[in-house]
Amino acid sequence: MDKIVEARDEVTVRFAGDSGDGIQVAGTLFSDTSGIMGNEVNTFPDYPSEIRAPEGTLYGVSAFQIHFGSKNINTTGDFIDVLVAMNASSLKVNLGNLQQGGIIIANSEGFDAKNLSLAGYQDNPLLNGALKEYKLHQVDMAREIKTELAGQNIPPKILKKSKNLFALGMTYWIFDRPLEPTVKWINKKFKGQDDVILTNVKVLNAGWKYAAETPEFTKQYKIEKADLAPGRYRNITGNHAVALGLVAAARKARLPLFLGSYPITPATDILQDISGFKKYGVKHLQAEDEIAGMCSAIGAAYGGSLAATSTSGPGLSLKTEAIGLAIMIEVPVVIINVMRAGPSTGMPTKPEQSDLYHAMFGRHGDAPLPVLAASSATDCFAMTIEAARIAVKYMTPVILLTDGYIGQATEPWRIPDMKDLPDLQPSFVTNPEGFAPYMRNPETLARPWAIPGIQGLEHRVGGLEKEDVTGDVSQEPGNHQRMTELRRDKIERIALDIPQAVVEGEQNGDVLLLSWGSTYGAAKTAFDTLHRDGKNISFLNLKYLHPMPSNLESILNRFKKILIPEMNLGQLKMVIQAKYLVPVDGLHKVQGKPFKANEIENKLREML
Amino acid sequence: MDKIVEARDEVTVRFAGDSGDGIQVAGTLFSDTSGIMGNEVNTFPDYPSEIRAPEGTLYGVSAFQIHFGSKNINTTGDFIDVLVAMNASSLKVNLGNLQQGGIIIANSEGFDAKNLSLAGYQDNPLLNGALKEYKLHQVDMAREIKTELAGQNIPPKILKKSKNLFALGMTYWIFDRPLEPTVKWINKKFKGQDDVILTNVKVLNAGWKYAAETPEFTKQYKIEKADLAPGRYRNITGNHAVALGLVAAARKARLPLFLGSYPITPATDILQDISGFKKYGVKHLQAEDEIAGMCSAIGAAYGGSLAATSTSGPGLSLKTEAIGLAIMIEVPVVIINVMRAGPSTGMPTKPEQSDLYHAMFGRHGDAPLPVLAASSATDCFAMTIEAARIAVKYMTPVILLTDGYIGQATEPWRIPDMKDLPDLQPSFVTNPEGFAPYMRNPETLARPWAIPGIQGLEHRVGGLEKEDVTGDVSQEPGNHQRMTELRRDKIERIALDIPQAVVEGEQNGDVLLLSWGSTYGAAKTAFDTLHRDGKNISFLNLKYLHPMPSNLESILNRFKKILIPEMNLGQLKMVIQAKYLVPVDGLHKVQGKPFKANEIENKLREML
Amino acid sequence: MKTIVDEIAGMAHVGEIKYVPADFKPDVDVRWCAGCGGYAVLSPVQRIMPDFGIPKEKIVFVSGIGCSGRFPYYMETYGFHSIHGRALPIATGLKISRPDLSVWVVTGDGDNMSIGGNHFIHACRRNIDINILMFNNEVYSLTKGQYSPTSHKGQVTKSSPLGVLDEPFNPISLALGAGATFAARAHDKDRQILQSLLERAARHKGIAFLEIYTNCRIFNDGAFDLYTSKETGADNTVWLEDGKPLVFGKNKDKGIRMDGFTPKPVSLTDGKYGINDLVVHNEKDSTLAFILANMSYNPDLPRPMGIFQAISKPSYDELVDLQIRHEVETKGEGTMEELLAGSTFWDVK
Amino acid sequence: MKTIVDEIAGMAHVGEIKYVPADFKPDVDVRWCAGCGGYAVLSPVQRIMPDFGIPKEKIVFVSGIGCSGRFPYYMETYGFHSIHGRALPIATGLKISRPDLSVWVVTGDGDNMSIGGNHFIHACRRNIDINILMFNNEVYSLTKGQYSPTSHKGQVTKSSPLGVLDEPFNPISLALGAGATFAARAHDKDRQILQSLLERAARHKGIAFLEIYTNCRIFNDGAFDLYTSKETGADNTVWLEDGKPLVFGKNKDKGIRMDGFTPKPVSLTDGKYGINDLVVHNEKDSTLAFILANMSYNPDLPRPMGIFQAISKPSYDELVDLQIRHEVETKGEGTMEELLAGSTFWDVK
Ligand SMILES: Cc1ncc(C[n+]2csc(CCOP(=O)(O)OP(=O)(O)O)c2C)c(N)n1
Ligand SMILES: Cc1ncc(C[n+]2csc(CCOP(=O)(O)OP(=O)(O)O)c2C)c(N)n1
Ligand code: SF4
Ligand code: SF4
Ligand SMILES: [Mg+2]
Ligand SMILES: [Mg+2]
Repeated sequence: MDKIVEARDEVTVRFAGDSGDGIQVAGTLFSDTSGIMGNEVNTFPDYPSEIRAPEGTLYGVSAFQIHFGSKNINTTGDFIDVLVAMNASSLKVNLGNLQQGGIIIANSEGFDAKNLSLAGYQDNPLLNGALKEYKLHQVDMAREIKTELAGQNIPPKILKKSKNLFALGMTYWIFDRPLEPTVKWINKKFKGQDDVILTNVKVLNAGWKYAAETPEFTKQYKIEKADLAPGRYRNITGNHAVALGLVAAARKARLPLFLGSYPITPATDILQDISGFKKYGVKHLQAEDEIAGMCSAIGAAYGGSLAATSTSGPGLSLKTEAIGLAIMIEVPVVIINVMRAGPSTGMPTKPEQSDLYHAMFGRHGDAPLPVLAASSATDCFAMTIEAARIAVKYMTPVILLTDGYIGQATEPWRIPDMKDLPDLQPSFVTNPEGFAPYMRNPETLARPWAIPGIQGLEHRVGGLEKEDVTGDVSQEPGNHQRMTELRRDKIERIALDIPQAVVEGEQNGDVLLLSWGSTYGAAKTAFDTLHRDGKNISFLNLKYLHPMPSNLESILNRFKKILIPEMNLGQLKMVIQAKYLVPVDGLHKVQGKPFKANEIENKLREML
Repeated sequence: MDKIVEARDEVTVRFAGDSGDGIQVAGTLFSDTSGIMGNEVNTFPDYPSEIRAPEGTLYGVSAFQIHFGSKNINTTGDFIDVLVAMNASSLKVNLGNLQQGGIIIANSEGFDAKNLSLAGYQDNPLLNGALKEYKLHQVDMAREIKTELAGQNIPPKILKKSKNLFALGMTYWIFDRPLEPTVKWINKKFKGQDDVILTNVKVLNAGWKYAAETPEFTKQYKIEKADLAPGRYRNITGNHAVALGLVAAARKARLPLFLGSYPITPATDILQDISGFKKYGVKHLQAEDEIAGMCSAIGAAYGGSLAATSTSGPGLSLKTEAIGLAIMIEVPVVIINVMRAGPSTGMPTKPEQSDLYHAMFGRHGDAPLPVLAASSATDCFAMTIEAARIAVKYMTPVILLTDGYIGQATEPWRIPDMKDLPDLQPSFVTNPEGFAPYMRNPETLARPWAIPGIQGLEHRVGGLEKEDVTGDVSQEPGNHQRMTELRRDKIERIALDIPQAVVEGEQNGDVLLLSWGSTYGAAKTAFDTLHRDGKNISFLNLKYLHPMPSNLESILNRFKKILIPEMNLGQLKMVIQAKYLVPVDGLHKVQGKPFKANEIENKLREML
Repeated sequence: MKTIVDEIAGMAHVGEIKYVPADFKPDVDVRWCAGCGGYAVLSPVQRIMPDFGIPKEKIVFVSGIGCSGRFPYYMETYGFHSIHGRALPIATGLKISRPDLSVWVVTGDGDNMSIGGNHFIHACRRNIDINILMFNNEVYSLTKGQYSPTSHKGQVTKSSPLGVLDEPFNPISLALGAGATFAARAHDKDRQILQSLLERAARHKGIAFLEIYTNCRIFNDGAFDLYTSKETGADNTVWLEDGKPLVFGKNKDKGIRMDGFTPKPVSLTDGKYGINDLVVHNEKDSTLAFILANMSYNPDLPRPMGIFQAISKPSYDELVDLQIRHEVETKGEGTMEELLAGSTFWDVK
Repeated sequence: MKTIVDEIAGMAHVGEIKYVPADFKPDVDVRWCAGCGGYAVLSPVQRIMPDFGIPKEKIVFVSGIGCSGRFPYYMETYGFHSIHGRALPIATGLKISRPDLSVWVVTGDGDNMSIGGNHFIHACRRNIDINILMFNNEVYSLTKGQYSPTSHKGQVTKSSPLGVLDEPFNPISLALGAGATFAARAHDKDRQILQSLLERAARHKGIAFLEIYTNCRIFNDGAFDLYTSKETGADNTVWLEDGKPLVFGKNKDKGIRMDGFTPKPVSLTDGKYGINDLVVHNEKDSTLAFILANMSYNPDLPRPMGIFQAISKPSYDELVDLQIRHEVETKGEGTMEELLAGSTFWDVK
C-alpha cells in the first residue's frame, strides 16, 4: 500500500525506556544517521541519577531526545513529535512533553501488570483510551522479533538487547532514513560475532519492515538536508569538544598539555577522554582531590605546560584557594567548570548556571580573572582554545563555564582544519639579559613565563605580595596598591583583545534579549520566532563574562528593556547592573532543566 | 623648676624599637593607664612580620601607637605627637608620620654606628640637625638607669629589658599620668621575684624623674577625662571581643559552645582564647585544616551546639564548599573571618577588606547567607552575638567580617551586664507530633533544629536537594525552584529583623559618606570634622552587608553623591550599585594600612 | 550552666529499649543496584543494632558521597549524608560536642582514602570514638567507574584505559601508620564474620576502622573473588583470631611461619612444620599488626582478614571532657563576670 | 610534536658544570631567628648540591607556608614558595610534566602533616620522584606557637594552655604506612649524618622522605635535646646503618635485640648478650622498617635515627613516560586529524 509523505523542517524524537533497554545507543545511532543525512541535529541524553535503578521504576527511566531539521536547530526541542516508550514508566514520565496529536510508539510488552503498577497506572493507558489525542502505535516488539527471526532460536538475552534496534528501525521508516550507517556500526561493534551481527541487522530491518507494512503507519515524514557549510562533520558533546580543544590549543601553542583533575559529574568525561590520549603525548594526573588537581596544574604551568583542570561546582569551590595562588604568581591555567545544579551536592546530574558568582567573585582578596562561557556543545571547542589563548598570552588562570546540558548534548560539528585555528603565543623568556620575573609586557601587562631549565633565569615566585618588576617579597604599602591595581588592569585590558558584542535584529529599540552559556540555544530560537513575526526585538549572546566586550555598555544603553534568562536566580543580571547601572529583567529557571524556547518567547511577549 | 602645662583634647603617642625592646608591653601599659584615667583610647600594635628579625634592622622594627583624649576617639591617630624611638631604624620608619613640631624621645644608645648603618643613615640624625623641626630629646637610657641604680649591680639582661619602663616613665611625666597602675602590674607580673620588682619600679620612677628634672622638658600635657558612660571598663582587642562574644552568645542561647578552627594570622587569637576557656565548659577542636574546622563546626551544630569557626582569607577560601553544605542542611554556624591583605598569602600581618566578594558570592550554586561586619574592636563583641542570634534564629551559617586592624587594635570597653544582652532563640523541636525536618517557621522560614537524642525525630539530612517540608531527597524540577527561592527568601527576610540604617548629619543632600567595617573609625572622624565645619555632608555606617537594612534604598536615593571608602578596589561599591542602581564614588586604599581620617576628609572636600 | 543540649542528652528513653532488626529499616526502597555488595553490609548492621541496647535516637550515621554514601537513608536512626570526603570531620565535631551519641561513619575507598585521606589519618591519630565502615570496592562507582587509591596497578577503568600507574594504598597499613587503635578487614561474602567484626568495632572505644571488601557489580565485578569465592577463598585468605595460630587453606592444611621478620606460607602436611611453628595472632601486639598488614599485598601470601589490632587508649572525646572536668574541679566553674572583666579593669563613676 | 618545552628541557648547559656551595647562596639575608635549626639544614643542602653535577637551572625547590617555607628564597635555584600544605601537589604536577628537573619539597610538621597530610600520603603512595625535607620542630612557629600534629601529648602551647590531648603522628610510620620507598630521620645537631642522609635522599629515585628534627628557638626550644645533646644524645638514639647491628650508647655499650617482635634494649657489657644477638639493620626489609619506626615513641627505647627503609620501585613520573612511549611505539604518534575526526564522521559537499 502507498503512504503519504509529509515534508517537515524540524522534528523532535524521544526514545525512552529502562536503563537496560539500550535507549542511549538507539538515540545516538539515530542522531548519527540524521547527521549523515545532512540535517542539523541537537540531542540530549537524560540518564537516571541512580546507577542501575530497579527495572520499570519511574526514577529508572532513561531517555534520549533528538531534535533535527532542515533549518537551523539550536535546542533539543521544546516538545516531542514522536515518543518511543519501551515501558509504562517511560510513557508516564514523558507524556507531558508530547505534542498535541504527537506519535507514540509503545512497546506493549512493557505495559504488563508489573510495569503498570510500578508506573502507578491503575489501568493500561494503551487500552483505556487515555491517549486518544495522540497517534498511538502499540507493538509487542519481542513477539515481532521472534516471528521475524522464526526458525533460528535467538537467546532471550540478545532478544531483549536488540529491541532498541527494532524501535530504531521503525523510526527510520517514519523519517525515511537509511539503515546503512547503523548496519555499518553493528558490524564494527560486534566484529567477530557474526551471528550477533546477523541477528541485529535482521531486527533492525524487521522494525523498518514492520512500520512499512503495518497499515496504521499511514504517514512518512521527509526532512530535507540543512544547508550546512561543506566539510567533514561528526557529532560531538560539549565535554568531548573541551577535551579536543585542550589538545588542539596545546598544539597551536607548541606546548605540552597537562590536565590535573578529580572525577566529578558531569565533568568526568573530560578527564576520561584525556586519560586516553596518551599517544598524543598528553599527560594528566587523576589527583587525590580537586585541590591537588588545581595545584598539580599550577605546578605544570610553572614548568611550561599548557595546564588545565576540569571540574564542577563542588570541585570549583575546593579549588578556590589554589586559584588565588595562580592569580598571584601569574601563571596560565585553564579551569573548565561544567556547571550542575547546586548548592552543595544539589542535583549532580542536572544542569544549572549558578556558579557564575563563584567564578567571578569566589576568592579572598582582590583577585580578578577572566571568565568565559560556551554557548553550545560545538562552541566548547572554540571557547576552550580561546580560554587557552588568553591564559598563555596574559599569564593568568581563566575560568571557562559550560554546563551539564551542553556538556552532554551532541551537535554535528564541522571538524576544523588545524591550520585555520589561531596560533597561541606563550610569553616565554629565554634571555637572562635584563630579565626580571615581574617585568611586564607593556601592551598585555603579562609577566614573562620563565620556566625551569633556562640557565640564568633562576628566580623565586610565591603567594606573598611581591615587588613590582623584581618579584621580591615586599610589604611596602605603595607597592601593594600598585600590584593590586596591575593585577586588575591586566585582566580588564583583555577587553581590547576579544570580539565586540554583536546585536542581532534592531540595533536599538524596545527589548534586548541577552543570553549567556547554554541559554543561547533557547534564547536564539525564541528571538528568531519573534523576529520573524516582525517584533521589535534584538538579541545578544555574551561569551565573555569578564572582562565584557568594550562596546557592551553603549549597546545596553540603546534599549528600553533588557531581559536575561538564566538558570539561576539572577547572577548575570546582578553583574550587569553593577557594571553598567542599567536595570535588567530576569527570567530565572532553576529546575535542573534547560529553558524551552517558548518559555523565553512567552516572557518576551509579555514585555513587548 | 616649674613647667608649663598645656591642655589637649587628644594626643597620639607611638613607642617604637626593636622586637626585643618590650615595645608592646610599654604601649599596653600606657593605654591601660590612660583608660584607667578615664580617657577614650584607641591603640594599634605594629609587629614585624618576621618572628625575630635581626636586631636593629628596618624590617625588625616593632611599634605600638596610642591615640587617647578627652573627646570621642575613633582611630589610632593619623599623625604622631610623641614618638619614642629606641633605635635608629625605629626613627627612620616612623618619622614620616610625626606631626610637624612633634616630640621625639630618642634612646641615643640605639644610634651607634651599627644601628645607624642598619637603618641606612649616613650620619647620626640626632646630631646633624636633620630633626630640627621637631622637639628632640635624646637620652642614653641605659646610662641613666645605671646611674639611678648605682650601687646595686643590675645584670645587663634586666637592664636591657627595663629600658622600656624608663621610656614609659618619661611619657607618664609628659602626660601627667600616675605610676600606680604600672607598679601594680609589675608586682603581679614578677610576683615572687622581689629584686626584679624593685628594679623595675625604680627604673619606671627614674624615667619619670628624669623628665621631671631635665630642663629641656619644658611642657606637660593635660588630657581631661572623656565623659564616658559610668560602669566597669577594660581594654580589649577585636579578637578577644569575638572570643568573649561567642561565650556570651552561647550562654544567652543556653547552648554549649563549640569552636572548630585552624590557626591563621591574624585570627589565631580567637582560637587561642577559646582553648583557654575550658573552665567555662567551652569545647573546641584545633582541626587538621580549615575544611575540617568548618566541618567539625557543622557536626557540632547538627548536634545542637552554638558552633563557630574562625579564620582569615585563605582559610575562608578553603571553607567554601563546606559552607555550602551548611546552607543546604540549614544549620547555624558563626563564621568569623578576620580579613588580611590578599590575594593568596598576600601580606598576612596587614589588614584589608577584600574578602567581601568572597563572603557574599564565594560559593557554587545559588547559596546566599547573611554577612555582617564589625566596625571597631569593641563592636566585635556585639556583632558576634548578633551573628549568633541570626544564625540560630534563622538556621543558617553567618559570616562576620572583621579585619587584622580592629582584630588587634584595643579600645576601652564598657563591660556589659549579661542581663542586658539579648536572649537568643534557637528553634529547637522536641515534639514528634507532626514533625518534618524542612517544615518552616512561617515567620522566619527557618526549619526546625531537630538534634540527635530526641526520641521520634530520627531523620536524615544531607547536601542533595531535598523535598520541601519532608526533607526527602528530591530531583523534582518545581521543588528545586521552590527550595532555591526559599533559601534566598529566608535570608532576605532577615532585613525585617535588623536595625534600620541611621544617617548622621543631613537626612538628604550633597554627599553621603558610607563606611563599613574598620573604615568606620576614620570615616566617622572625617565626617565629624567636616560636619563641625558646617559642610553639607552625611554619614552612614553599614554593619549588615547582606541583607541590607530595608530603609537603605530610600536613603541612598536622597543624596547627590555617595562615597564609599574601602580597603579594597571597590567591592561594597559594586554590590550597592548592583542592588540599588545608584552610582557610587569609591576611595580605594589597598596598602595593608587602615585609612587615615584626613585621607577620607580630603576626598570629601574634593567632592563637596 | 546546664544547657538545652544537656537536658536533651539527659532525656530518658520512653519505654523499654528492645529492638528487632526491622526497627532499623526505614520504609524506603534501597537504591543500590541489584547484587550490590552494599546490601551484604546493610543487613548485618541492622541485625546487630538491637544488641547494644542503645536507643535509636542516640545513634547517628554520617556518610560522604559515593554509592556507600546512601547508607544513612537506609538506617532508621539519625543520619547525615554529607559531602565528599568530609564525613569524618563532621562526625568528629559531633562526637566531641555530643559524647552521649553513638557515631558511625560510612564511607568508600575514594571518599575515605582519596579526597578524605587527611581527615582519615587525623581521626586515627586522635583516636576519636567513631566507628568507620569503609566500603572498599576498589573503584569510584557513583561517578561510573574511575580508578580509586585502592585500585590495583594496571587496573583498566574509564579513567585508566591503559591501566592504573599508581601503587594502591594498603588501608590497614595506612590506618596503623596513622595510629589507629582498632583496624580490621572483612568482606561482603562472609556475613558471619562480618557481623562479628561489626560487633567488635562497635564495642571498641576510640577509633574503629573496618575495611569491608564490597563488590561493585557494575564497575568492578568480581574484584575480590579470589578472596571471597567458595573455590579460591580459603586458600587465599587467612583469618586472624586472637591467640590462635595463623592457619589457612580449604582443609586448614597451611599456615604462616615467621622466617626472621618475613612471614612465609608453610604446609602442615609435609611433616616439615606443625601448628607450633606458626605465628600466633595477638591483637595487642602492634608490631605484629604491622607485619600482618604489610603482608596483605604479597601475592605469595594469603590475604589476612579479621582484626589486625585492637588496643585500648583513652579516646579524644573522653580526654576533652576530662580536661574540662579537671579544670572546673581545680579552678571552679568560671563565671561570665570574671571572664568578661579580664585581669585589668577600672570603674567610671 | 616537539614542544617549546622539549627544546628548553633539551638545552645544553653553557660552560662546565662545576659548582661550589657558595654558588647556591643568593645574596639575600636569611630571615630566620638567630639560632634557628633551619640554618643547620640550609648549609648542608647548599654544600651537597655541587656533588650531583646537576645544573642549577634544573633544580627547583618548592615549599609551603611556615618558617620552613622560606627555604627557597635561600637557594640560588628555581624556587616556588607556595601555599600552606600544597607544596607536594604542585611539585607533583611539575615533576610529571618536567621529569628532567630535580624537584625538592621543603615543608614543616604542620604544613606536611596537618593541612598537607593527604597530599603527603598520596605522594608516598605514588612514589613520585621528589625529595621531601620536613622540618619537624613539633610546633607551628610562623603563627607563633600553636601545637602541631607532631607535638607530644601534654605539650603546653598557645593553643593548648592546658596541654595537648592528641596523640602525635609518628611521621616515619605514616610515610611507611602510605607506601614510601625511602624514609629517614635526622636532626639539626649532627651535620655529618644529616649531610649524608641528604645525599642518600637526593640520589633515591622515587619519593624520598627525610624528617629532620629542627629546633625552634623561640616556640619550642630544646624539644629534641634528649636526642641531640652531647650529654644525652648517644644514650637516647640509635643510628640505623645498613648491614650493621643496632648498637648505641655513649660508649657503644648497648644494643637492640628482638624478643619475638618486640625490640628490647640490652647491655653489651653484662655478659648476657653480644653483638651477634642484636638486630642487624636492613634498609630493604620493609617489615623491619615498620618495627623500627614503631619503636620510635617507646620511652624505654632509644629513638632510631637514619634510614629506616630504602627500596627501589619505578617512580610515577617514569611510568607516565613509559606508558606514553609504549602507546606511541605500539600505536604510532596520533595525528590531530584522526583525533578530531573520531570514529563516526561524514562529509557535506
Ligand atoms: C568535592 C567533590 N568532588 C567529586 C565528587 C564526585 N564524586 C562523587 S562520589 C565520588 C567517588 C566515590 O568513590 P567511593 O568513595 O569509592 O564510593 P563508591 O561510589 O565506590 O561507593 C566522586 C569522585 C563530589 N561529589 N564532590
Ligand atoms: C590556608 C592557610 N591556613 C593557615 C595558614 C597559617 N599558617 C601559616 S604557617 C602555619 C603552620 C606552620 O607550621 P609548620 O608547618 O610546622 O611550619 P613552622 O613554622 O613550624 O616551620 C599556619 C597554620 C596559612 N598560611 N594558610
Ligand atoms: S554501582 Fe556498584 S557500588 Fe554502586 S550501587 Fe551499583 S553495584 Fe553498588
Ligand atoms: S620562629 Fe622558630 S622556626 Fe621560626 S625562624 Fe624562629 S627559630 Fe626558626
Ligand atoms: Mg569505591
Ligand atoms: Mg613546625
